[in-house]
Amino acid sequence: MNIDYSSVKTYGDTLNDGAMQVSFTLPVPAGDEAREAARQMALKMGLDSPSVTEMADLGAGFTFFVLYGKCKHTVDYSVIKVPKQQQKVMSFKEVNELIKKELGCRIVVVAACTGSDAHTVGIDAIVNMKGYAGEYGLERYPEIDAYNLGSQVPNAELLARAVELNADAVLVSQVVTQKNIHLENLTELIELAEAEGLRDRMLMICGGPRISHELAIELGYDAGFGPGTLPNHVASYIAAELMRRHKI
Amino acid sequence: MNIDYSSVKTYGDTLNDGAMQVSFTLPVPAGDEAREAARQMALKMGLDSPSVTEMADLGAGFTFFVLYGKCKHTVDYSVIKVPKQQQKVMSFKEVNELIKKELGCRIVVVAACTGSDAHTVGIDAIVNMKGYAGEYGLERYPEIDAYNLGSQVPNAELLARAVELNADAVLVSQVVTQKNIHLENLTELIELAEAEGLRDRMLMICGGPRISHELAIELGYDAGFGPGTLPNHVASYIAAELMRRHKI
Amino acid sequence: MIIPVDNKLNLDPGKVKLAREKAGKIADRLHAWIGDYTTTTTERAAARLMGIDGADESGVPMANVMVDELARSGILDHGLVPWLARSIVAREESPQEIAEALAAGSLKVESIPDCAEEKWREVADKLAGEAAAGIKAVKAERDRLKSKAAPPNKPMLYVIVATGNVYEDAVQAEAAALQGADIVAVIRHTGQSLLDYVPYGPTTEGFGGTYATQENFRIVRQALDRAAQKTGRYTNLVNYASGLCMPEISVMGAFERLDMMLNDAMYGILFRDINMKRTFIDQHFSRMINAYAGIIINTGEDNYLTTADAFDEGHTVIASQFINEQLALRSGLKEEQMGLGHAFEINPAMEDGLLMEIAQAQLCRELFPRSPLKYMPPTKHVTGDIFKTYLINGMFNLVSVLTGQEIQLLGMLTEAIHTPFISDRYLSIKNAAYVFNNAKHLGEEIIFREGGRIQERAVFLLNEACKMLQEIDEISLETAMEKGMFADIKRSRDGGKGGTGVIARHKDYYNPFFTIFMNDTKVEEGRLS
Amino acid sequence: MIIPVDNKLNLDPGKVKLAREKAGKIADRLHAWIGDYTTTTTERAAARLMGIDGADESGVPMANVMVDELARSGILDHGLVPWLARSIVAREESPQEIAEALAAGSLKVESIPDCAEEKWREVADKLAGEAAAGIKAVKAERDRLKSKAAPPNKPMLYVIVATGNVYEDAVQAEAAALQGADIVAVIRHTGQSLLDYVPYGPTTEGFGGTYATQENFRIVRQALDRAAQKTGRYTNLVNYASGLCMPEISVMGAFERLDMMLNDAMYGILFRDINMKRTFIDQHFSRMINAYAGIIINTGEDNYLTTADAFDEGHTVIASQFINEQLALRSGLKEEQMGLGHAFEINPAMEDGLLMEIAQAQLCRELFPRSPLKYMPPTKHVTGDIFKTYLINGMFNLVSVLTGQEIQLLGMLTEAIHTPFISDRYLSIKNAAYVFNNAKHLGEEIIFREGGRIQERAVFLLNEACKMLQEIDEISLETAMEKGMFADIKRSRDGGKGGTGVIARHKDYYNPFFTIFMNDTKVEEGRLS
Ligand code: B12
Ligand code: B12
Ligand SMILES: Cc1ncc(COP(=O)(O)O)c(C=O)c1O
Ligand SMILES: Cc1ncc(COP(=O)(O)O)c(C=O)c1O
Repeated sequence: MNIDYSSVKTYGDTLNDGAMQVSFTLPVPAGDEAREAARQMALKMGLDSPSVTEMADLGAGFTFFVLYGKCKHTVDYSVIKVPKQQQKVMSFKEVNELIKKELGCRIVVVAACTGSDAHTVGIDAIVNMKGYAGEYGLERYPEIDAYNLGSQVPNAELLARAVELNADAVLVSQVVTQKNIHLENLTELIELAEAEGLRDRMLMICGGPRISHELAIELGYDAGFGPGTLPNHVASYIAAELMRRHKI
Repeated sequence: MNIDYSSVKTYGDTLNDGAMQVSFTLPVPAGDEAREAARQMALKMGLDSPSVTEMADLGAGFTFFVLYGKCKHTVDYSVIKVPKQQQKVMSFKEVNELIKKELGCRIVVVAACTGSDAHTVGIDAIVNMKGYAGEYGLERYPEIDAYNLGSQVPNAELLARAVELNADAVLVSQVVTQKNIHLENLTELIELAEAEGLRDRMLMICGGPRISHELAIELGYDAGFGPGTLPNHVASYIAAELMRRHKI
Repeated sequence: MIIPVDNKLNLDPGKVKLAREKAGKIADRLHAWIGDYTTTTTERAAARLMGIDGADESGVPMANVMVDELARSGILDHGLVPWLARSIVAREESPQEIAEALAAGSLKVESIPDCAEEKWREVADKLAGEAAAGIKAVKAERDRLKSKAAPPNKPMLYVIVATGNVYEDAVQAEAAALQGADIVAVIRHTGQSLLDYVPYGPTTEGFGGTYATQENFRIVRQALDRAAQKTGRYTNLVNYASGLCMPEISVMGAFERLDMMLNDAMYGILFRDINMKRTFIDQHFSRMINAYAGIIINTGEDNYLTTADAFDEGHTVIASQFINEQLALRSGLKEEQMGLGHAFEINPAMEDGLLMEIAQAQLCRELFPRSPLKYMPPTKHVTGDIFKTYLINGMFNLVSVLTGQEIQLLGMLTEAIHTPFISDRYLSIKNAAYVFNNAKHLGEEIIFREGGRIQERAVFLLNEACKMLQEIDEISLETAMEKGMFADIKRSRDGGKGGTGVIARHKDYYNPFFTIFMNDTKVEEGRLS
Repeated sequence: MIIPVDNKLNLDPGKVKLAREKAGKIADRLHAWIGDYTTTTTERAAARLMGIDGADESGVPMANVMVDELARSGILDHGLVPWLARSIVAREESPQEIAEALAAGSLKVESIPDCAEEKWREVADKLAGEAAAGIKAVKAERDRLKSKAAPPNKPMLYVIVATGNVYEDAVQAEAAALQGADIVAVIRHTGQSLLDYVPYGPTTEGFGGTYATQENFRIVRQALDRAAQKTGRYTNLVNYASGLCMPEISVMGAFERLDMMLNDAMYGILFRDINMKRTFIDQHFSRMINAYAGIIINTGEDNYLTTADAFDEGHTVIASQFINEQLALRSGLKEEQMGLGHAFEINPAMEDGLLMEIAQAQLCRELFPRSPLKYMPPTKHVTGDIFKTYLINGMFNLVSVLTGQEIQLLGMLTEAIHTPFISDRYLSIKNAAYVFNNAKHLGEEIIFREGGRIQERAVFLLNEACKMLQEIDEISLETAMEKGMFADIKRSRDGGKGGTGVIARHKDYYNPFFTIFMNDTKVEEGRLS
């Protein structure tokens, strides 16, 4: 199969067939006109030969559709560059040894789920003793002093504690993303840190189910971690990055 | 809720939020670049804030995505007109009475699944004694003489039998739609009928899972029937339409 | 609502009895002090029951104005009713007029003269009696509507709406009812549980949900009643009492014909960091109101499995259900009103996880045979792969119909992504309708192998729950929560929000509703452990 | 591949024995005449076994050229081998050279002189022995690869590819293997089953699938072997023998290390209107080849439930399986090679439909305990609602693991829409992997209530199947098919395609492969009924 990566199309079962599945609701009553409206919507999106395979009356004047079509758009995959964390992931043992041998002093980490967000499971997975998916959390690392402030912590309080503890890294978790509240909250934290002249004194790291490293960079963070992150991923990053900064 | 039907957007949980779900495969290896390519594809389709919620490595250099975004396109629902069959659906009994009283002679119907298509279940549902979903098939109608020629019948043979039997209506079923074979085959049948001067001598009716009345009209048929059709729908149409044509 | 269940799990009745006894003792230990206190929201609830409604110019609810004034003047420990009744005697005004005068500053608490206890008691009891009769009328109306409606699905289909705009909520609630939902819950605005007042009026810009306000209750109730006329079915309305205003929201629910309310002090303590004392006191009065109003409560044990591992900590759910049952009985709730919570939250990647879910669900069913269990869907382990989520939700529905659950919170396709879309609810209802029908009598046909994995797991869970109850009986529920025995969360005994709203009752404390409600809702002989 | 099963259904062993006996008699009645005939494709298969390959300039396969010539000259009733052997003796050329000479017109059938029977027999038997040894070597290679590979899933995951381009098929087959498929089938080009020859070379523009050609077999086999090196697992390759070329395609499969082949004369009769006599004769030799090559066959009973109602006609599947078993035994197939077909096709809207599916699947399992049953997914009743389809496929997977099926055709999300996309296969594998693991030992834990709906249904099905077999024993299988007793489809005894390819054998008919294959694949004592 000869794929032209500069002009990639979606794939069903034949190269460049453009196959794609879509589902949505329209606020119109079910019927032939609704089906036609769905088809027109698909055409506007650039789907050729749209075919409504399911139309369901949701009651109260709404209709749900499942639709297949052939997308005519192409993407130039060959030029895509995505910022990535560079250092390799180390194990619990490797990280601790590295810190002990190379850095020579314990790392202080302060973590919280801030704003109105009350979801602690994600940040606990990274920080608490117990850890996640069989990987110990940062609290268990002999070479890391980790402080987990819990959830619904105001951004200002997190920063205050970081200063107090002379933190090397601040970890912030954001799980609720409705109306982009996570973006607002993460931006607030960075701006606060900058205003207080703290931004360069510590690594600022965010995480959550809708966070990517790329997004984190965009928001002004040093790194971002998404779904499936394990404590040692974060520990590896922190240790290696601190070494880099300290030019070790 | 005040819906502007001249500019309808897709709906998640708030009017005009444009919410939409999409899934597709790209012929690129899974990774951050693939995710970005998927996002770009969505942007091209007019989805704002696209969010990849699932990325799966399909092996062999393919990646599958589930994605949500906010579609910015609108559709003018207020001007949509879809051709429809007009007459109301009658019951088995009503149809037979109507034919007996008003038409005064039995209706002859010839049916087949033509071309290379071997799917008989759909046409059998309409024509055979047993019928479908509790509705008797046309063979059971005392006022209809129905002939079911089965599947993989060449179009020419179907027409020849229709002439031989002096059919009032020809029923053709098309289930396989790969590479639009159904469109090709249905067009061939109509063209054949026209070439032989038969087109106006009988009702030409098609049906199948991807057939709509609208499509049928477009292809030059008198009527089209899609999923969920019951025998009495077809019988009602045939009886009423023949009456209309005979100006009863 | 009694579902006949055989002893499919080979449980030791002695163990079950033991668990109940220990839970009874744990509940008694709480009730040994609960009656010594009142709280600000308890008194505000009394105000609402007496007919006080509305808010002042700056949006402070009248009930708060009044209770704050009484607290300020140091007589709240007598309860709100005595002062209110005396004001009525003195001023010959309605409760609302008195509250407004207080809010306007034209009336001072201290200006009300004392009067013979008999006299104000008579006024108080009369007004309370009328309020209670009003609630009974609402209950009767519910009974009437339900009796003429088609029977609900079994298990009942429960969906949530969470748009943040009550008018949008109403549309979506109506659509859900038309789609076949038996129960619709309107999710609350994030953080409402920590407000020490109940907002007033309709909400149009909520975040993560819509405020629980009396007006919002009314708007959605009407939408559902409208749908009922089209469907011939009754759609139950749910909202949340848990938080800092448990009794007040229960009063609102009683007035506006809510049918179910989430009502769980332990949830508030663990997941909202609410002060223990405060919320156990609140819960008691709040559940009495629910009991009287014929409202089914939902407890929050399911939440434990979002922070703790569902396989490792399954027994904590069972232990908590026993405790919640005993507490609820002590507030006059019938078992038929106890929607004890549990959940399908075992990691779907676990080998034989489904067997473990069956064991837990069947165990709940057999331990609480008269209670309409509230079964929560998979949430924590579902992902953005919506197809897989849909499938896991189907397995959840299967376990539910197999084990005879009653209140089935439907899993949402987009659980891992965003609050539900209108189509997510539709798809979830279709999912459940298919599974419930296609596997309708599966529970009757299937027996578990003796000593097999399913029975073994259930027996293990019961044993562990017994041990845990024994330990809690020794150390007290408060200490257990200090030690993090539930949900892997530790809460200090005196910490948490709302502690200042707790007031030791004066010996002359009076609240006629306690008597009225408790007299009405006698718990059946032999049920209290 | 023996799955231990208890008697969970309370079946009457007498009835099972009766069904088997009747099926044996039905098979015997067919075999009373099958041996009297040969067919064009049987002889072409012999040609292929003797090493004849390729096609002439106009694309007619050499095997056809040769058989057509022999037929023309009226000596095909002796079989192809005698003439070929005599030609070899006379011309000292290879079979291929002789075929090519015939095709080129440089050799005439009649020009080959007779020779002593001993002489040509020796040549024939030697060549046949070498061919057989070649097949054995392929079989040994399969055994070797399988023995060093990780064990397959249980049930095994079976997916199809159907792009119409063998190179695209190969990519998709490889991807499927990497995703975890145990079995990959390449769907055939529409209508190939009605071609009276096997196309030659690679297909790049097939419609609805890719032709079964030897080259295509090779290309996909290589792709799967490549994948196996990455996964450490063995992926089985499947293609279709049924149709007008059953034995020839079986030969190709034997040469190219196919692992399973759909092989069912009754399918051809009912669904492709193939002449009965022709295809039963073809099937016999074809299955002998499969047996010898260690290939598992798949039968087509599942298809009956697409034209007939799965609930009403469930027993016809059982009856047909008994017949197919007896026929297969008579062609030397072991029970371990019989992928008897059945399907999950009951209307999902049916109350307790899932219970009925469990009953049918468990019944198949208990009746044919050594056979790797081929379980087909829901197809007919699934719709364009892909979410629901995914869910129903999950229930199908659940029934499969619950009842210990072995060959699990995975249901596709888009079954009602189009042939599978690459992502559809992936999602189907994930679906099955989740269900099989999460419910791994469910079958061991669950017992069916005595006399309950599930047992009752199974007993009913067995009784009805017995009655049907009794009737067929009286009227013959051909008459049964004339009466439409299977799949609601009627086929006339002498109608259908390919009847002219049937030739009564001369008393001197000779085909060494019959002996070689049958000697090798002795059926175990007591298995034949
Ligand atoms: C558990 C849960 C709860 C629990 C929370 C308990 C607790 N103490 O955390 C309870 C039941 C209390 C709850 C309540 C609510 N929830 Co909630 N909840 C969830 C749920 C089911 C799982 C979240 C979770 O624990 N995931 C498991 C963890 C391990 O994954 P994770 O958070 O992604 O973390 C990983 C990575 O992202 C990363 N990571 C995360 N943070 C960080 C930080 C750093 C620094 C790093 C390096 C890495 C990192 O590492 C982790 C391990 O790999 C999700 C749905 C879902 N399936 O995702 C809904 C969900 C998040 N909740 C939601 C909502 C709306 C609420 C409520 C607001 C509802 C309401 N109105 O009542 C409330 C209020 C909460 C509030 N104020 O924030 C929505 C959010 C919608 C949105 N996208 O905005 C979701 C998506 C459900 C839904 N579909 O509606 N919830
Ligand atoms: C049953 C079935 C078969 C059976 C057919 C048995 C038979 N004798 O009919 C068998 C197993 C033999 C079969 C074989 C094949 N099938 Co097939 N089959 C199906 C299946 C599962 C169901 C179709 C069906 O019976 N539906 C039920 C009937 C009642 O619905 P219906 O046809 O829509 O009919 C209703 C209406 O449309 C309408 N109607 C239909 N016709 C007409 C005509 C008139 C005049 C009117 C008024 C109304 C009307 O009324 C009916 C009642 O409401 C579908 C998948 C699916 N779920 O749809 C695949 C499907 C149609 N098959 C498919 C394919 C590819 C094949 C094969 C080509 C595969 C192969 N390469 O081997 C073969 C060959 C068949 C051929 N040459 O055509 C594809 C078609 C893909 C596409 N969109 O092009 C499908 C969609 C499966 C898939 N996803 O791959 N198939
Ligand atoms: C028992 C109980 N009460 C209340 C809530 C909701 O509380 P809040 O509005 O604080 O999120 C829940 C959440 O699921 C609950 O389980
Ligand atoms: C036994 C059997 N053989 C063959 C086939 C395929 O045959 P065809 O290529 O004729 O569609 C099937 C189809 O499912 C089958 O079940």
